[in-house]
Amino acid sequence: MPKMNMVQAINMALRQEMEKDDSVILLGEDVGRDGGVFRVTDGLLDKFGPERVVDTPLAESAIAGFSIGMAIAGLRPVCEMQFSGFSYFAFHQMESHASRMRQRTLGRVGVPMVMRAPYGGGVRALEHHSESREVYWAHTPGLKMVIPSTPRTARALLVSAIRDPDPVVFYEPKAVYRAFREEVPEEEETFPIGKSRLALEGKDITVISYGAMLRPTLEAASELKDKEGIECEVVDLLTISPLDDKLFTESVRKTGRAVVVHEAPRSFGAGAEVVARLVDKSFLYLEAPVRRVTGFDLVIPYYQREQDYLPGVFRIATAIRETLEF
Amino acid sequence: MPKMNMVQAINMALRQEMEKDDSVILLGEDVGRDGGVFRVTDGLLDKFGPERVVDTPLAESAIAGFSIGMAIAGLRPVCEMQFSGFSYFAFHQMESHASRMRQRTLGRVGVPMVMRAPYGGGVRALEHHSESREVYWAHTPGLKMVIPSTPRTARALLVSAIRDPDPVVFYEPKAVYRAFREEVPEEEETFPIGKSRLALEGKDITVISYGAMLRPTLEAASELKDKEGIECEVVDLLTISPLDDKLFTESVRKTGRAVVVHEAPRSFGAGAEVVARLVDKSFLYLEAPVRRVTGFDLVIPYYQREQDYLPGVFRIATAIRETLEF
Amino acid sequence: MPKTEIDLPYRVEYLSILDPDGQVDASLDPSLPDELLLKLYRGMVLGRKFDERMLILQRQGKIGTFAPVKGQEAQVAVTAAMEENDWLVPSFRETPAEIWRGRPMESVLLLYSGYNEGGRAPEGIRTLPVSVPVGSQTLHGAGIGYAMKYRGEKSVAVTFFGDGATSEGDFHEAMNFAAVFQVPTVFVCQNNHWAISIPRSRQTHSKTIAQKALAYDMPGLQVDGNDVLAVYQASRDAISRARSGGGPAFLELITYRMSLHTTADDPKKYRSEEEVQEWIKRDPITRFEKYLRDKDLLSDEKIQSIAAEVQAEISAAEGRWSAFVEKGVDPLDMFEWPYAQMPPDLVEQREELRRELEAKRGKVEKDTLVRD
Amino acid sequence: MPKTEIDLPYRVEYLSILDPDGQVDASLDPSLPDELLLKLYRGMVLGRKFDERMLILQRQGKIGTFAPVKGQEAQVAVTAAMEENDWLVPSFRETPAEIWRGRPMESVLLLYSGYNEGGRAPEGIRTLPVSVPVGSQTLHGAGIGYAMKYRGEKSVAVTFFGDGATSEGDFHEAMNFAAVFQVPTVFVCQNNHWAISIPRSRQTHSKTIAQKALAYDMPGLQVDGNDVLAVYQASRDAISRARSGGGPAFLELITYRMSLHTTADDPKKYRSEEEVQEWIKRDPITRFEKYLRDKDLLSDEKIQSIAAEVQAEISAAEGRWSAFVEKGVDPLDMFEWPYAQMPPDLVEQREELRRELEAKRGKVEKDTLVRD
Ligand SMILES: Cc1ncc(C[n+]2csc(CCOP(=O)(O)OP(=O)(O)O)c2C)c(N)n1
Ligand SMILES: Cc1ncc(C[n+]2csc(CCOP(=O)(O)OP(=O)(O)O)c2C)c(N)n1
Ligand SMILES: [Mg+2]
Ligand SMILES: [Mg+2]
Repeated sequence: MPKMNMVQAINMALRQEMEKDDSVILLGEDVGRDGGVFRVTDGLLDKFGPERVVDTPLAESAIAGFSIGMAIAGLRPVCEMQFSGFSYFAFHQMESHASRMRQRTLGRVGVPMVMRAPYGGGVRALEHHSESREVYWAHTPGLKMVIPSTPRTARALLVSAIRDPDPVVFYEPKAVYRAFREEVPEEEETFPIGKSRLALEGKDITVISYGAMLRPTLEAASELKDKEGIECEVVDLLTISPLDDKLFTESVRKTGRAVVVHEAPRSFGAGAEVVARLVDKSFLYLEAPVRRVTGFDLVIPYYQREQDYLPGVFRIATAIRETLEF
Repeated sequence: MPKMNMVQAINMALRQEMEKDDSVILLGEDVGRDGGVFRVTDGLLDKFGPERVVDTPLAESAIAGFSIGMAIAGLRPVCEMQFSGFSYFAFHQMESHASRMRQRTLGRVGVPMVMRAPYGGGVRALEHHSESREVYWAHTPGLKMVIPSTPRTARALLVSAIRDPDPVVFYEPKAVYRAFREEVPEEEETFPIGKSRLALEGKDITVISYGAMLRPTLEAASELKDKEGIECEVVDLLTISPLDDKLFTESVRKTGRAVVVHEAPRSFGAGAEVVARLVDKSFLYLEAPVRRVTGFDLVIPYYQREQDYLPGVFRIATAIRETLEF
Repeated sequence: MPKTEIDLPYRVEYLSILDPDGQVDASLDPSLPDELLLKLYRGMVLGRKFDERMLILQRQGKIGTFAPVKGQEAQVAVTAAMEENDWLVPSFRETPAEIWRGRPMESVLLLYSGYNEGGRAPEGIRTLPVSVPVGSQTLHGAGIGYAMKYRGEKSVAVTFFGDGATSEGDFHEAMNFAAVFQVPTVFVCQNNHWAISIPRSRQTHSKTIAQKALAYDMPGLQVDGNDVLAVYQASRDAISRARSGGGPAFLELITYRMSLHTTADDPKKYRSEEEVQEWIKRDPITRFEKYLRDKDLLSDEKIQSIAAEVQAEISAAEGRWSAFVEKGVDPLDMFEWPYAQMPPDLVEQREELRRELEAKRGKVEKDTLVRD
Repeated sequence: MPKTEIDLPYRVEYLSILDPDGQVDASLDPSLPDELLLKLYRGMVLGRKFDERMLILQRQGKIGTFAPVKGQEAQVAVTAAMEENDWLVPSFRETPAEIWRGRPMESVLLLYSGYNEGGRAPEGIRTLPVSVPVGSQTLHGAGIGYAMKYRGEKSVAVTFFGDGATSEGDFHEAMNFAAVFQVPTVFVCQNNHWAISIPRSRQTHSKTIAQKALAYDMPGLQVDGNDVLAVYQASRDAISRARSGGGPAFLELITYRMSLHTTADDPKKYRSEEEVQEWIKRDPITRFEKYLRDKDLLSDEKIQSIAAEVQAEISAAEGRWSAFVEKGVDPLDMFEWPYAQMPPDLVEQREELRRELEAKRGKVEKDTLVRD
């Protein structure tokens, strides 16, 4: 199997789906000639032409609303928000229409679109280029909210997202884009939206994470294992909404303890929902409070301080240790 | 003390603050001549003139962005979103600028604006006129998110919001607007943003709610007391963010059990944050899982089914009883 | 200070064929076939009468809030100029146009009486559901236009919106996208002079709304929107131009909202009775009636018989609506709608509501404890 | 089909005074005082040299991503036409204009080297911080204009944005609000022909950007944006008109982004070297130098001495910046910024981070366990 970084894996997913299905159209700012500011769509304009890889004017609401129209008329648009920090310009289109069209028409009109956006910190970027606000979408009924953590999951989930009959917001952890390579099969591979996966088996504590935070979580787990013999079970959510609470609530029934890790601000973040589900479904098994290891309740600071803002191996490991000591 | 409904109480708060401070400006769609579609701003145009009660063109992002400019230049704009369902057109202005300007300038430039919006179901309205999505704002660092539950709290909190140096999103439960009257003092009264209040004392269980849901919550509490001798302690959050977790976590240390009630969709809703705080701060006192009595994870249906969607006395009472029986 | 003038050969024109007194400009008369003329008349009358009926139903509490369309019935001429495979992307004041394109009246009644079932249009009709968020649907019209062009379908998307909608950023973005990609989308602004309480003059500072098209080098035309012949002519031109690859176009239909903004509105707060009276003189139906009488296509009897037919149609639709209402709906249905496949959370929540409804029924039977 | 033409007496003009070869149209020359002319020259040279320096610092890894301004230095003529009490509402490519209005260069360096301290402008300066979300700041310019008008202050708000920004709905809404309320706001579009990889021609379908002002009955003027005299003249006209109650105005400055979009960009992917070369011939600084030489205001020596002065200023700013960087910052500061008064949650979270930082220091000292 070829080894790829996440940019290449996403590029492959797009290319293969476009080859299979001529209703798949890419659109967004600089996705064509430039190949995307992260080069995710590199080469696709040359391959599929400007009707299918559409460089749009600079207007996010239009990109989303135009995609909604395309999807209604039978296409499968995959639109890009150049950074998730600018996707809020399109928020009303997604909330008012993409998420509701199926419900509004009692199933008659669906909106099979994907909105891709790089999200998250750690790349020393300017303001608005490092946020993690997946909850805005996850709390919006009718949307699906997906965040892959590795090249292979990104590829498989994106294929599933493109084929999904409902709108999917697809956040790509830009800190992972070129961070490492993973084997990704050339052959078709999908991963079901709405399912999480076990990233590491363990018996002492369950650590729930997703996106770019999966790596420091796994690193913390590995160090804790090596140095202190602590065995973490790590759940990678992959889909934020609809949330698969089966895997992690069952895991906690086994381990009795949990920590949840995300880089978004803590309050009203996805971690709260994870805790609430654990309380709902595994209450009697919980032996310690569930710690939320998260970004703080402020806008992620510029890059000199962003590593102090973002959860890192140290913060995660400390929380795990303290939860075990509780 | 005169008795007022919530519309009158808010109108009084606006009038009195405008009398005191000529930097307070109202703006929005139909807030002037028409007095607002709910008559909340009735009479204010005649009293303060069109420079201070500004009928704007139909553009929510502009209303917010214009307000941000005004606030930067020293005014205290109170802008109205005609319905919270249209406030998402302004989401990027609030997220990108109102919430960040103080942080961006390290305190040099504040944005003392209030964004008012009627929210919530129960008034047999058309699509987009009945939603409850306070989490969008609550999860946005730099904003404050306030939801009064009664005429008197609405008046006192709105005065505090107008005087607050930071941007406040102020959701008004439209189902409460004319539902009942309460004594509201003519004299100045404020209520601190960031504080919740005890709406009912009790010893058996803590019920946490806010906005329009406070009434059925109190009704359920009263019926449970009368008919079954169950004593609920009811906490009215009032400010959703920054969340005051002191009152309710302490209450649960006393009662050992909790239910949280809101009409917003359950997943990633404010209830999840309440549960997470309880787990964080009162874990050892929790004798039962915390039930979330909420709207479902779908867009609130049109009015023939909306009462089935919204939590009502029955649903709340059942959850309380079941939590006590756990 | 002398500057060079840039050559911008754009102008905005105004089209009127049938004047308020029913006098036609013979040189402009598109000479439509009698059948179409009568169909247009009938569509307008149906629009008017259904509107009146809905107002009564609303006042009786049988339906909820809706947006009356009185005075704007000439909109059917736009749909008359469309083909079946074209797309209608309406706002919320296009009931006659929607009906023209095949939306059953009972569907409208269902929507406004609080049934989500009112959003389920008959299969195969290329009409989008009512869009409440002002201006937002114009982007869908542009996107659909893109899809038609991409697929090589010779279909056009026609999107409606009000004068107020032209203040929303989405409108501007839709115009820009439509022009950049030269999609077959026709933008139809119903300038009815009011956006709730805001008059056209304070909605935007420009003399016309049509001139906004010039910002995108798109043709913009002002049309007497109460003149059904002019509306038809202008729509046909714009639609066939779009269909044959000529790109998008913009029409400003000058009309008037003779009635309430919605049934929750009280226009006395903000506009004068005189203004309304002035516009009643320009009623689109009266002048067209006169034109048709002059052409001997209408007589008192014919008018009566059309009215009676239309009333019967409305009654029949009301009957179907009542039957639906009578039968009742299942609240549990709501969980079926949001996703093509119901996610586990919703399965669980549906079960919660099912249990609740059962328990409530139990309670009601035993007449005990907690009410709702 | 004949239609009535609506009388819309609008036209878009183009203003150019100093041509690319440094030839001045004597009839248009605003004959600015020598001092101002030299100040303009110096402001442009400073802009150019600071830009060059930042590019080096960026390539050395000492600062992060920033947006070079090379080719667009004539923007200082806009700020030169402003008064101290006017408001500058910039986008992100207005470094020379910001410096003109008193922003210290070390503040710029701080911002681009990842210190939030780069956003803290000196007290009392009416310049808003850099705004990254394209187009969104234009609304703040309009709102500030409203506040000035309301307060009876004779101050004007000037907002900058790019050609790409004119596609955003916010821009349209800002123009509309400004025109409806006739606020003293001047909209300055730096049409530098590119929005990252999207050329002006595919950004919008209109022949000019200036004509978009006609959609709001606002005066719109196209200006040679590499001609510092024309930019000054046009800005002064628009600003004084706004100041005296004449309402908003729109200027399209035709210029060119000679360098990268940002330091993360590779323009070779999307534009030709020939195009860049063409525009280098229209460099705003070279032609102005020629003009000043012709006026005997500049000589080789004078040019050298200005360059040296400017370099010294830049070095001094770099020195202050290095001193700041050397001193280091406290991560705990971040909790102080979001609210005027720190809410309890942030007090708790600050305490968490404080403990973490202490524990980490402890770990590092003991060189044990878990790294970060
Ligand atoms: C985005 C948005 N903002 C506000 C509203 C509330 N609202 C409904 S209709 C309306 C006025 C619309 O005016 P116009 O576009 O002229 O259409 P008309 O009602 O005259 O047909 C307003 C403000 C809305 N539905 N959507
Ligand atoms: C709302 C928003 N969308 C996307 C971006 C990413 N982005 C930054 S600059 C830019 C192009 C801006 O072009 P233009 O307005 O012409 O200004 P210029 O960069 O040429 O100065 C884009 C797409 C952004 N900053 N904000
Ligand atoms: Mg209107
Ligand atoms: Mg540009």
